[in-house]
This record gives sequence, C-alpha cells and structure tokens, in this order.
Amino acid sequence: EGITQFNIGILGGENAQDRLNSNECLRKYTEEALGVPVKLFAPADYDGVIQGLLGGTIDMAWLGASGYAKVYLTDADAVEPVLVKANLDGSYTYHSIGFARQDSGITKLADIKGKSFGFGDPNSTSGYLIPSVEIPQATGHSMESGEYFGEVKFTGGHEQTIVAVNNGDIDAGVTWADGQGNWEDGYNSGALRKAVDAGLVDMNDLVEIWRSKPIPEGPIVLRKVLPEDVRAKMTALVGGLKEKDADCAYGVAAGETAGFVPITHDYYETIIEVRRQKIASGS
Amino acid sequence: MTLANAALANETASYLAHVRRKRLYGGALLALFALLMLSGFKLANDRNAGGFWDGLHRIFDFPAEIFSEAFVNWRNLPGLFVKFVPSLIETLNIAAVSTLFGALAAAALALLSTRGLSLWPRLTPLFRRMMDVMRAIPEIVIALVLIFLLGGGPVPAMIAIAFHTTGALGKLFSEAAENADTKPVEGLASVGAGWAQRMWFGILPQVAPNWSSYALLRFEINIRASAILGFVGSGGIGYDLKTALQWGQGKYDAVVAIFALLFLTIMIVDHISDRARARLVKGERAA
Amino acid sequence: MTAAAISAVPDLHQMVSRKFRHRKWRAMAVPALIAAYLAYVFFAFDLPGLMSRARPENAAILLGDFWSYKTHVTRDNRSGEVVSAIEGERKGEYPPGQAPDWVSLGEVTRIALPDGSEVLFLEDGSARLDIAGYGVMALALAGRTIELNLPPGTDKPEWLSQSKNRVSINRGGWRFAMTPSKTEVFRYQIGWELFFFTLDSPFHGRSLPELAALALWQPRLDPALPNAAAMARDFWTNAMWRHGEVAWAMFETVLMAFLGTMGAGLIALPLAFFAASNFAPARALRFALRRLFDFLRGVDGLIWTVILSRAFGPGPMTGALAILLTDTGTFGKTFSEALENIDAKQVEGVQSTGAHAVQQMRFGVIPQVAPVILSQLLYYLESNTRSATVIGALVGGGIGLLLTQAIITQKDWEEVCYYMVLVVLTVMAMDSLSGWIRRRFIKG
Amino acid sequence: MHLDVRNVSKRFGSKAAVERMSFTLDGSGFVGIIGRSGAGKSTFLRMLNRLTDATEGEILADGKDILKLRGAEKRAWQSQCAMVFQQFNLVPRMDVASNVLHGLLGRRPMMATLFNLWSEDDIARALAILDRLGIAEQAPKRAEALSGGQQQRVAIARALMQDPEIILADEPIASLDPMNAQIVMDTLKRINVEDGRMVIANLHTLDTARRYCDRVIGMRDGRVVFDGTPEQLTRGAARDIYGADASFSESATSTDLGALQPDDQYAAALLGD
Amino acid sequence: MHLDVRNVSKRFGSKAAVERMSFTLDGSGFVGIIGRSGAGKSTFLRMLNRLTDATEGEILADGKDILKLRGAEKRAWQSQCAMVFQQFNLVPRMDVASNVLHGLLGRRPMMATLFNLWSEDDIARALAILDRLGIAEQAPKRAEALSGGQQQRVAIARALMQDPEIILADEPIASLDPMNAQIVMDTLKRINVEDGRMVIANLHTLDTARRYCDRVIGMRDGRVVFDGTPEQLTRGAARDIYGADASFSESATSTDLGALQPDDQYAAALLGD
Ligand SMILES: Nc1ncnc2c1ncn2[C@@H]1O[C@H](COP(=O)(O)OP(=O)(O)OP(=O)(O)O)[C@@H](O)[C@H]1O
Ligand SMILES: Nc1ncnc2c1ncn2[C@@H]1O[C@H](COP(=O)(O)OP(=O)(O)OP(=O)(O)O)[C@@H](O)[C@H]1O
Ligand SMILES: [Mg+2]
Ligand SMILES: [Mg+2]
Repeated sequence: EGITQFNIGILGGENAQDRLNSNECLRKYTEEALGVPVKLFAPADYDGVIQGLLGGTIDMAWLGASGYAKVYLTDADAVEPVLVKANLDGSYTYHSIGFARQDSGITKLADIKGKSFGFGDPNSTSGYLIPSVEIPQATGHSMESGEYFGEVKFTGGHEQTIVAVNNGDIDAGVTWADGQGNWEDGYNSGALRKAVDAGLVDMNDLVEIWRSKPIPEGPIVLRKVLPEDVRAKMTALVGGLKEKDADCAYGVAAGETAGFVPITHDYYETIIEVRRQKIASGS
Repeated sequence: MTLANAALANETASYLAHVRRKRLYGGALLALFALLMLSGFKLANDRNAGGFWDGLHRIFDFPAEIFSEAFVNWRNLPGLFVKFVPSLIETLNIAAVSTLFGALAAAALALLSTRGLSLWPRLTPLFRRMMDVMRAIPEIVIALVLIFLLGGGPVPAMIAIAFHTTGALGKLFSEAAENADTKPVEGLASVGAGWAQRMWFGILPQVAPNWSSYALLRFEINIRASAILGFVGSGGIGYDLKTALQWGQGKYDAVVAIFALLFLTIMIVDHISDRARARLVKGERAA
Repeated sequence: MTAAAISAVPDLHQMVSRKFRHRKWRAMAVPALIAAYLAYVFFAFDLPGLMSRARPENAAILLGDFWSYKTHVTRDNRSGEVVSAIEGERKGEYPPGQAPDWVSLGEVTRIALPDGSEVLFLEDGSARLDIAGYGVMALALAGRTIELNLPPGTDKPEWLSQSKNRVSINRGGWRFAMTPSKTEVFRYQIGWELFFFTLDSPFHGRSLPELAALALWQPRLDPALPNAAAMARDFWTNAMWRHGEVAWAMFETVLMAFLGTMGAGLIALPLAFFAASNFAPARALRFALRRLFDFLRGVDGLIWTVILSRAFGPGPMTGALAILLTDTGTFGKTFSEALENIDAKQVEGVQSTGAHAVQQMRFGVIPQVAPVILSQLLYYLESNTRSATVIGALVGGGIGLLLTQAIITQKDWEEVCYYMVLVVLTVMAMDSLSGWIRRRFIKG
Repeated sequence: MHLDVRNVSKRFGSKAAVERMSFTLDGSGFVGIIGRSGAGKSTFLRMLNRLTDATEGEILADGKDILKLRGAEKRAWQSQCAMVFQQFNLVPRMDVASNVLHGLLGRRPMMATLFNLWSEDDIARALAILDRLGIAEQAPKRAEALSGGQQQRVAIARALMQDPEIILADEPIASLDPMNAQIVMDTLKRINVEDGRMVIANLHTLDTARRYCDRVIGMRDGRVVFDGTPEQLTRGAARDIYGADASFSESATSTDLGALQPDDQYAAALLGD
Repeated sequence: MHLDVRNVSKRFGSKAAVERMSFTLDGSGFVGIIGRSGAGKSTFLRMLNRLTDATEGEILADGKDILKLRGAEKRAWQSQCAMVFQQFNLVPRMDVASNVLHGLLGRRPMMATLFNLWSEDDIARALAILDRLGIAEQAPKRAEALSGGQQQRVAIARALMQDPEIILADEPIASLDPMNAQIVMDTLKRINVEDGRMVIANLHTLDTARRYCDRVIGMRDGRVVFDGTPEQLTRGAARDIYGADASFSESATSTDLGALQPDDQYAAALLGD
C-alpha cells in the first residue's frame, strides 16, 4: 500500500524556526522524491519526536543514540536505523565532555566530590546515558544525589547545562563535542562550539574535566512499516544529499559533515545494552 | 385600551422585521461559529502529524504502557511515594508563597485601581493596565527568563506565579471592591483616618469573604501551575514527573507514583477549598 | 439609663477589653505565623544560596538585549576575509565589500566604537586596539598562540580575559575576541535592527517619508510589483524577524485555544445536565461524571499533551485536544453548578404549556445559564491562549515553540521580547474582545 | 368541559397537602379557590396541570382521567389547560412576544421551536393577543424589563396562546399592587366571559373572590370545606375557611382599591415601624 | 470656636451645588441648616469636614483657612470636626466598641490601629461614651445587628470619641422612625449643652429645626436665603426656603411624634404606590 503523506521530525538544539528553515530544503527534496505532502515537526524536546515515531505519526527522524535505544526497547519493530552523519574525517563518533568553571579549581572528577553535577536531557546519549554509566565506573560510586556528588540534576538540555555551569548554578556538567579542534573554540562542533559562537560563554572560563569513550552518532531512522520503495528512496535521498546540495547537507547536519553514510541496528547494540542495564538497575 | 387595527398591523410588521433581523444575525452568527469550528478543526488536523480519526483508537496506548509497567512493579510504589514527598512539598510551598505574595500585591493594586477608593485616582488606568499586562504574560515565560537570571530552583517559579497571580487576582479583587459599600469609608474619612486605615477598616471587612474565596481558588490553580513550571525545569514535583516521563520505560512506576501523589493532592486541596469557599460565601449571606 | 445598666458597665468593660486583648493576640499571631512560614521557606528555597548565585550582570545583558542588537565584524584569520553581520547571522550579513558606516574596509580594517575606541585589523593578521581611557594594545598571532602587548607600565585590566590561545575584552558597549581562527568585534546598538526590512531589501535603510513616497507615487523598484506590495512582501518574508511565520505561529496558538475551549464547551454542556443534581437521571451517573470531571481537570493540559502525543503525534490538534480535555473537566464542573443554581419557576412556566423536556431545557434553562456559560467560555478562551503558548512548545507549534526555544538558546533576547509583546497584545486584545461580547450579549 | 375531581389526594412524605378532594365543575364558570396559606390550593392546581403527580384519586376531564396521562398525551392535556403563576414564571431574558409564543410549544414541531422559528401567522396571533391585553407595544422588549402587572398580562397572553379550555391561575395577583391586581383580574374575567373559557383561580382575598367568581371553593388543611356561590360565603363561612379567631377582619385581606377607608391604626402601624 | 465662611462655592461640572455661601458662627450654638433636597446642605457639610474639596472660597476656623489644609493637617482638622451621617456610615461587620474607637484613628499611630492595638484607657473611654448615650450593653455586638436609632447613637459616640469642637450632622434622623429620631436629636442637644460643643445639623423638617436649634440657616439652590433664630422662621420664610406653592403644609415634613394625626391622604399615598 502507498503512503499519503510523510512526516519528518527534527530535534532541538537551536532556535526552532532556524531548525525548520535549515531542514526546509530536505522537505522539498522529499516531496519531489515521494510525490506526497511532507511536513516537518520540531517539538521542544526529544520525547515529542520519539512518541511520534512510536505512535506512527512521524515517519523519519534523526535521533540520538540513546533516543534510538529507547524507541527500540519500547517497540523493537517501530523503526530501523538507516544512515548516520559522518564527521569530516569520516568518523561517526563524538564524546561526552565533562566541564567546570576555570575559577572553581576543579580539574578532574574527584574534585567534584560533594559538589553539584548536571546532566542535560534524560533522553540524551552524551548528556545523560553514557556519563551516567561511565562516570560511576571512574569514581566507583553511583550517581545518586548525595552519594558521591552532592547533588545530581537534569538541566533540561545541553544549552542549559553550559549556561548553568558558566553561571555557577552547578559546579560541573556534561555536554557533547566532537573532541576535534581546539578547546578554546569549543572544539570543531558540538554544543560548546555553538555556545561560543553565540557569545554565551568564553571558553577561557571553562575547563574540561572528563571525556567519555567515543559515542556513536545517532542514526537517521525510518519507520519499519513504510513501504520498501519509500524507504529506499529516502535512504538514497539523504545518503546522496551532500553530493546533491552541499548547503542543504550543512543545514540538515547542523554543521560541516562528510555526508550521511549507511548504518545498521547492530552498531547501536552497545548503547541499547547500556540503556537496558540502566532500566534493569531501576534508576 | 387596545390599539386600532392599523396600529396593530404596524406593530406586528415592526415586530416581524425585528424577528427577521434577529434570525438573520443569529443564523449568521451560528453559521460563522460552525464554520470557524469546522475549518479550524480541519486546519489543525491537517497540520498535525497524525490525524484525529487515525489516532483515536491509539489514545490509550501510552497510558496502557505506563500502567502496565507500574502494575508489574507495584511493589516499588510505596517507596516511590515517600521518595517524591519532598518535591511535592516544594511544589506546595511554591504555590503557597506565590499565592500569598500575589494576593497581597493584588490587594494593593486592586484598591489602587478601584474607582472611588484609589489613593491616586488619576493613576487608576495605569494600575489597571499593569494588572492586564501581568495577567497576559504566560508564567512560563517569566520563569524561563528568571532561570536565566537567578539560576534554576523554586524561586523563579515562585516569582513567575506570584506575578501572574497578582494580575489575575487584582482584577477579581477590584471587581469585588467596586461593589463594596463606600459609606463606611466615608465615615472613617470624616474622623481623619488615613488611606490605609480607611481601606483596612472600611473595605477589607466587606470584601474579605470574597477575596479569600478567590485566593483559595487561586491557590488551587497555583498548585497546578507550580507543578507545570517544574516541567520546564523549575523544581518541584513537576520536574521529577518530566524526567521520569521522558526517560520512559523503567521509570513508568515513578511516573504513576508521582502522578497519583500530585493528583491526590490536587483533589484534596480542591475539596477543602471548595468547602471553605462555600462556607465563606454562605457565612457572608448569613451575616 | 437604668441603674442596672450602669452597674453592668465595669463587667462589660472587662468583657470588652478581654475581647480586644484576644483580638490583639490574633492580630499579632497571624502575621507572626506568616512570618514564621516565610522564614521556613526562605531556607527551604535556599534563598541565601540563590542570592550568591544570582547573576545581576545577566539582567543587564538581558535588558540591554531586549532593545538592542549587536553587529559582528569578523575576520577569518586564515583567509583574511572580513565579514560584517548583524547578530552574526548569515541572514544579516552585509554583502561582500559592504559594511556599516562605522567600519571602513580596506587593507586595514578600521572599526570605530561608541566610546571613542578604535580597533584595527592589520594586514599581517594582528590587531591593534586603541581603547579610550586606557591606551593602545597590540595582539598578534604566533602559530597557535596569541601574543598580547599591553601599554607599558599597566597591569592586566579586569575586563580582559587572556589565555594561551584566546583573548577577549568586554567593554560593555562592545566586545572583542581573538582566537587563532578568527578575530571578532561585537558592537551593541539600540533598536531592533532589520525589523522592517533586511539588508537585501531595496527598502532597507530608508526613512519613513522616503518609504511613503515610494509607496505612493514613486516609480517601481521591482517592475513586477507595486512598491507598496513589495514592501509588504519584504516585511512579511523578513528573514531575520520572520513576521509572516511569527504571525502564523500566533494564529496557531489562538487556534488551539479556540478549538480547545469551544470544543470543551460543546462537550461539557450536555454532560453537565447529567452531572447537575436537579437534572441527573441517576445519582451514580452524576457521581461518576463528577469524578470524571475532577480527573480531567486534575491532570493538567501539559500532561494531557504528553499522553496524547503518542496517539496523534506533534501538531496543533494534539494541543487543542489537550486543552479540550482539561477544560471539559472545568466546564463540566462550572456548568453543572450553574445548572444547579437555576430558578425553577421559569422551567415550570414553560412546562405548564405542555412543552417537551427538550423544549423545557431550551427555553426554561438555557436562557438562564447562557450568560454564565458565555462568560466562562470567554474567560477560558483568554486564559487558554496563555496555556496554549506553553502547550505549543511541547507539540512543536505556535508562538510557544518560538518563545521557549528563543529563551532556552539564550541568544536572541530581542526576539523573546518581540514574541512576549505579541503574546501580551494578543491576550489583551482577546480580553477586550470578550469584554465587548459580554456587554453586547449578556447585559444587552 | 366537564371536570370531575374524585378523591384526589397528595401527600408529601407523611404530610397530606391535599386530602381526598372531590367536586365537579361544568361549563365555563369562573371558579375561585380560597383558603389560607398551606391549605393546598397550589398543590391542587399543580396536580390539575400535571406539574405535580397526585398520590391517589382521579380527575376526569370529559370522562378521561387526566391523572393517568403520560408523555405526549400528558403534554396535550397541559396545552389545553393553561397555567398562570403568582411569580409569572416567564423567561425574563427573552422578549415578550417569544414568551407568548411559548404557549405553542406543545403544538409545533420540536425542531422548529428549538431554533425559535415561528411562522408569521403565529407571530401575528401572539401580537393580536398582546394587543387584546393592551400591551402590544411591549412585544420586542425583554420580559424582565416590564412591570409586574405587565408581566402577569404577558403570562395570561401565553396562556391564551395555548387556546386552552381551562385557565388555571395560582394567586395571579398576590405579587401585584392593587391597581395592577384589578387590571389582571378584569382581564381574566373578560377572557372568561368573552371566550367562554373556564377559569380556576386560587385567590387569597375574599373580596376578590366575591367580586369575580361564579363559584367559590374553600379549602382548609387540604380538604374542601366550602363550595358554593359568592353570596353563600358569609362572614361565618369565611371564619371557617380561614380558621380565624374573633379578631378576623375581612379588610385585612383586602386589595380592592374601593375598599380603602381611612384607618388610623393602620397608618400608625405603618409609620411606627 | 469661631467659624467664618467666606464666599464658599462648589461646582460639579457646570452645576453649582453651593454658590458663594457666607456666614459666621461663634461660640457653641446648635445650628440647623434647612432646605429642600438638592439645596446643597450635604455638600456644604462635606466641604466643612473636607470630605469634598471646595471649588473656591475660604472657611476660617479660629482664623486658619481649613480649606487649604493638606495631608496630616487636614486629617487633624477632620478629627476636630466630627461628622454624623444620615446612613450612619459605620463599619457594619465590626463591633460597636471598635466603631467608636475608630474616632481615634486620626490620633493614634497608624500601625497600632491596623493591628487593633488600643490602649485600655481608650477602650474605657469608648465604653464610657457608649454608656453616656445609653447603649453600653451593645458594645460587643456587631454594628449591623443594631437598630437604626442605636446605630446612629454609635455614630455619635464615634464622633464624641474624637473629642471634637464641632459636630456636623447630615440629616442625622432622616432614616429613623419618629421615636428614634427624638432620642438622637435629644442626644445631640445634650452634647451641645453639656459639653459646649458646636453642632451643625442638616435637617429636613422645620419643626425639628424649631425645637432644637439656636440658629437656623436656610438654603435654596446653593445659596443662603435665611439666617436667623427659630422664632424668625415664619411660615412665609419657610415657603421661601422650600420654594413651595400654596399647598405647602408644614406637617408634610413633620416627624414629631406628637404631630401625628390621622391623615387619609397620606395613608392612601403610601398604599397607592
Ligand atoms: N414540594 C413540596 N414538598 C413538601 N411539602 C410541600 C411541597 N409543596 C407543598 N408542600 C406542603 O403542602 C402543603 C400545601 O401547600 P400549597 O402550596 O398547596 O398551599 P397553598 O394553599 O398554595 O398555600 P399558599 O397560599 O402559601 O401558596 C403545605 O403545608 C406545604 O408545606
Ligand atoms: N458628587 C456629585 N456629583 C455631581 N453632582 C452632585 C454631587 N453631589 C451633589 N451633587 C449635586 O449638587 C446639588 C446639591 O446636592 P446636596 O447633596 O448638597 O443637596 P442636599 O441639600 O444635601 O439634598 P438632600 O436633602 O437630597 O440630601 C444637587 O443638585 C446634587 O445633584
Ligand atoms: Mg400557593
Ligand atoms: Mg443631603
């Protein structure tokens, strides 16, 4: 059976209208390719898109790795990863970066003992899932408030974490960066870089205190029940976006990219396992 | 006594004309309303990711997912209740303090913006506009701006809600004050009482039942508002609810626990305040 | 005056003064209790901590940004290319070779700043800052390190932040930053720049009389369109401020509120009859409905939004339905209360003519409750416009999304201000509209 | 119309408001029911109009027991038997003519009435009736804007619109001043005489009953204690009905304008309070 | 106290309520101001008490123009010059003793009054005053629970609490029945005679003015048209003040208990409406 419309979900991170605008070209190409009306949706948090995918109202989205794990664990038959954004060097990983204010004297995880620590969004891979697993391994203590850190809380998102640390609301936090380039620029891409570009923070005021193992970039997923030809067309379209229209690819990828390359579910098994364990451990 | 035939015919014709005009307006209004509703619904439906009719049968999917998990883990619930009580207290505190401050400010603004009572009669329009604006700004906007200034926590929510409460209660308070009898005020003025004394003794006893009834209702609304502001990152139980809900599977038992806690609180406060208000207003009648 | 009354006075005196003492205690106790509670809250909310963490300078940024804008003048230290852009956005970029009048391009880029300071981007990639009231500072790149030369005999001023590969200066009205990759000057100016026309519009930078003249009689700038229409188009599609999209978002917000409120009214009215004690056919039904209303009301619209988003996905209808659900609870309660308070005489009058039960409702009941219902609907329409702002953020629609995102990303406060003003004006307009309708239909 | 009331009773809980009431009416007289407050007058009229169900007994109207009627038949009876109330019971927010047209609710197609769609003929008839009662010019005003006397005439117009065989009036003048009371009673009498419709009116003053009625029924504690012509209603009979002691003075129940005599005590009482 | 009223006017928009009023008062008499409704009596008293600002003119009290006073000085004047109103203007939900103590509001520290902190002496004095006016037993009751005459005495007690040099009374007995009217007027007179406080009372009945006043000022359309002793107030002078035609009868304005005669017309008028 065919489809009558196609909905693309896009995730937060910058001004909603900017996001819609930078994905507008993708919408047009999709409309051309599929011949049905295409709509873009940009809810303010991860969960809106995830619910859309689970409920079947959103057909394609670019998820974070943890977000994909959540969808998969809720309903393994809902979506399927097809592509991933590649960095300029061809890799498709990034890091969760722990950071603090320079003048706080904090330089490593141990220094935050008894102080406050901030995650971003609970569905964020780098802002929550990975650090919540790797940091306890490093410190040897759980991430419960009061156990090792004085207080652990969610700020709501990467931007909020950066601002909160910069303001001194919390002593340290985690956010994402590609880890390439220079600290003082906020690295080549990532939330820190955006904050620097926006004039929000001065990297001289911040220090890196921790860095996760490489984290896989989140996949672009398609709903599994979509007809085979639609999935093929969409995979081809996004996969070839960089060649077709480099500007558009820059907008969709939210920065410089080597393009979108194919990926499969297996690549995310580790992340899914991490999340599964977290669920099992009941926190 | 009755009209002549011609006069009656006249009267009938003019009434018929009146009826036709009314029918026309009434019909047009009804048609306009129906059109607005239908086209509005269609527009909203078209712009939605999922259609209304397609989604209708899935409406219980999410609640079912949540409750089935909570059902399996029902053993956790008591512990979770205890765990979230501090956040609940924080939410209640936010609501209480903001209602308190909001009501105090509203009382002052209301008296200042009521014709015949104002300390500075010329400035009443200014105070009225002020209340209009305070009412119009969504709480969430103030809260988010304040989070930027003050950092997270309950205080931005408290200020935001108090701000809105001031505007909303101010309008109701001033309506009540407008209906108050000014004779006692004049009596007090004649003994040389100052403005504050005139209001305190002349107006407050009259409006107190109504004002406190409004304030109680606001407290109820504010509990909900403070829970919601927690949703956008401003402390209290709403924050816990949001984090749990967003994480999803594995925390649905917490979602149910928080939800039950919140819902129960709202019900209880609702019930108490309903009765208190009925008493206040009835007491006024009895007096 | 009888003797008995006189002898009663001392007794009376005691009784009255006891009453006053009692009242005195109460008068003191209430404020004391409130004060005690506030003291508890003072610590529960960690106000001392909050005060130490508060960022008054952020208030300055925010207030300043509400009605000012900044222009970035950026030199790419690798290519040497200099670009001026309003708010540093692509959409606000000056075309190549052009710049604001306080920037002179050339071999050396000279940037004049409001306090009389001047910044020079020199050909060799270094920069010279002539800072008013301080002196001349030179910065140069040596590989990945930035060398900073302060005027002789001065200490590092506190508005200067320096590390191996980043130097930044904040002078209030302007900022300067240099890293190995780029050198940037930010200048703050009052106003909402490009509010009407962006740089690429032929109408940009023209005065009001000029624009009027263009609109009314001067020849077309764009042969395809009359000037007035072109102006409207350029304004409506302004890439910086996006008036068209903002207006649409505002409309979508009002739409959600309208559909939600009116839909709730339509559903709640018949249900209210079954929940009103004087109309309910069965007590059990009445009780069940009342609890249902409580439930619908108790779960806030925002939570309904989350729950509904699984079934309907993001979009304005999900928001409208969430409002509808909550308000069905509210209206069910208030409407049924209004029904319980009606005057039975009117119903009886209609009944005595042999009218059917439905006709009794229509003529004996509806005219009585109509004013209550109408004012409730109007009041909630206004209040829901505010709620729809918040709900919109979650369902990815309306002004709420724009507003919350603009606040969360914390960079374009003037946009926040713009949206806020729009929301406030809309709500106030609805307020006066509903006042008008009320006067017209209820009092008239 | 022949009305045969047989052993009709009405009990509220254990209290009997009307107790085995029986009498027959024939033709088109003007019947007054008198009795003091709580005697059961209103309860009886309400049962007759089927606003209240009787506990037992039957009322035969031309041989048919109207107390047994249900649904549409009951409504058909109600529309034949119009009711005028002490408090007028109009819809105050609707205009006068619409209130009069409500008299047709039992007869016109439901859907049309719900949207207030009345035919031109019906409207013309409503205005003619209003004209007959001297208030045609009030037709477009809201009922609540009228004086009490005018509102009662609107209520009578609504009754007439029903084109009823019987008009029941429950203390129609109790809320009116003497001037308006007279206008309203005159109107009812005129309708009774000119149209030949039976009128049954609860009245709380003897002189009104004497002046307007062809037949007077006296009730006390839910029972009929008097049934006769106004002439038979002596002072003694009245005392019986009202259960009054020796101080009973007829004029205390008077609202007749002509009956007003200088009364020192009365004026003093009025002033003293 | 010497009071010198000079060319005082008050205009509401273009309408003059009081027009160039002038007279002087000396010592501690009982002054009555009479005139028909709308003559400007209330407006004048309200200006004297500074409840309303005058449009022009001056009122010198012992040489100081009280119309110029502002803020605390104005309140000090108000507390010297007590006012009693037709509708009593008490705080109905507060008890009688508190209402009397309100007379001190202008003199005691603001904060203390807001918290109801009255000294024992003040309370004792309030009770003594109530006792003097014969209503001490009412002290703990709410003001609204009292009869009109009692409420007016509470208002007078509040005035006395102010320990004023002048008591202004604006139709103090207009809402009272003749019995209570007499008690209230007697009370005012006693205060005038015993304490030597000047009383200026607006009165709407001639006989009251004749009976209680040492001096009568007649107003018509905002102007003083009569100023003299009660003896000088002939029937002709009264006609002048009231602008009445030949049918003017003094008793129509009477509230004297003794003056009450059977009056057919009056009773008819009361009933007719
Ligand atoms: N709905 C009711 N429930 C209980 N008791 C009722 C009800 N209606 C009437 N009664 C009682 O029935 C008795 C007769 O009342 P009814 O109203 O018929 O008297 P009435 O003669 O019309 O008196 P009135 O002159 O006061 O209108 C009274 O004792 C009244 O209290
Ligand atoms: N606040 C006001 N605004 C406008 N006109 C006023 C106001 N107060 C009084 N007036 C007018 O001033 C005139 C004098 O009124 P005032 O109340 O002084 O008369 P009065 O002699 O006390 O009459 P009454 O016996 O009715 O109390 C009247 O025509 C009145 O309508
Ligand atoms: Mg009755
Ligand atoms: Mg007056």
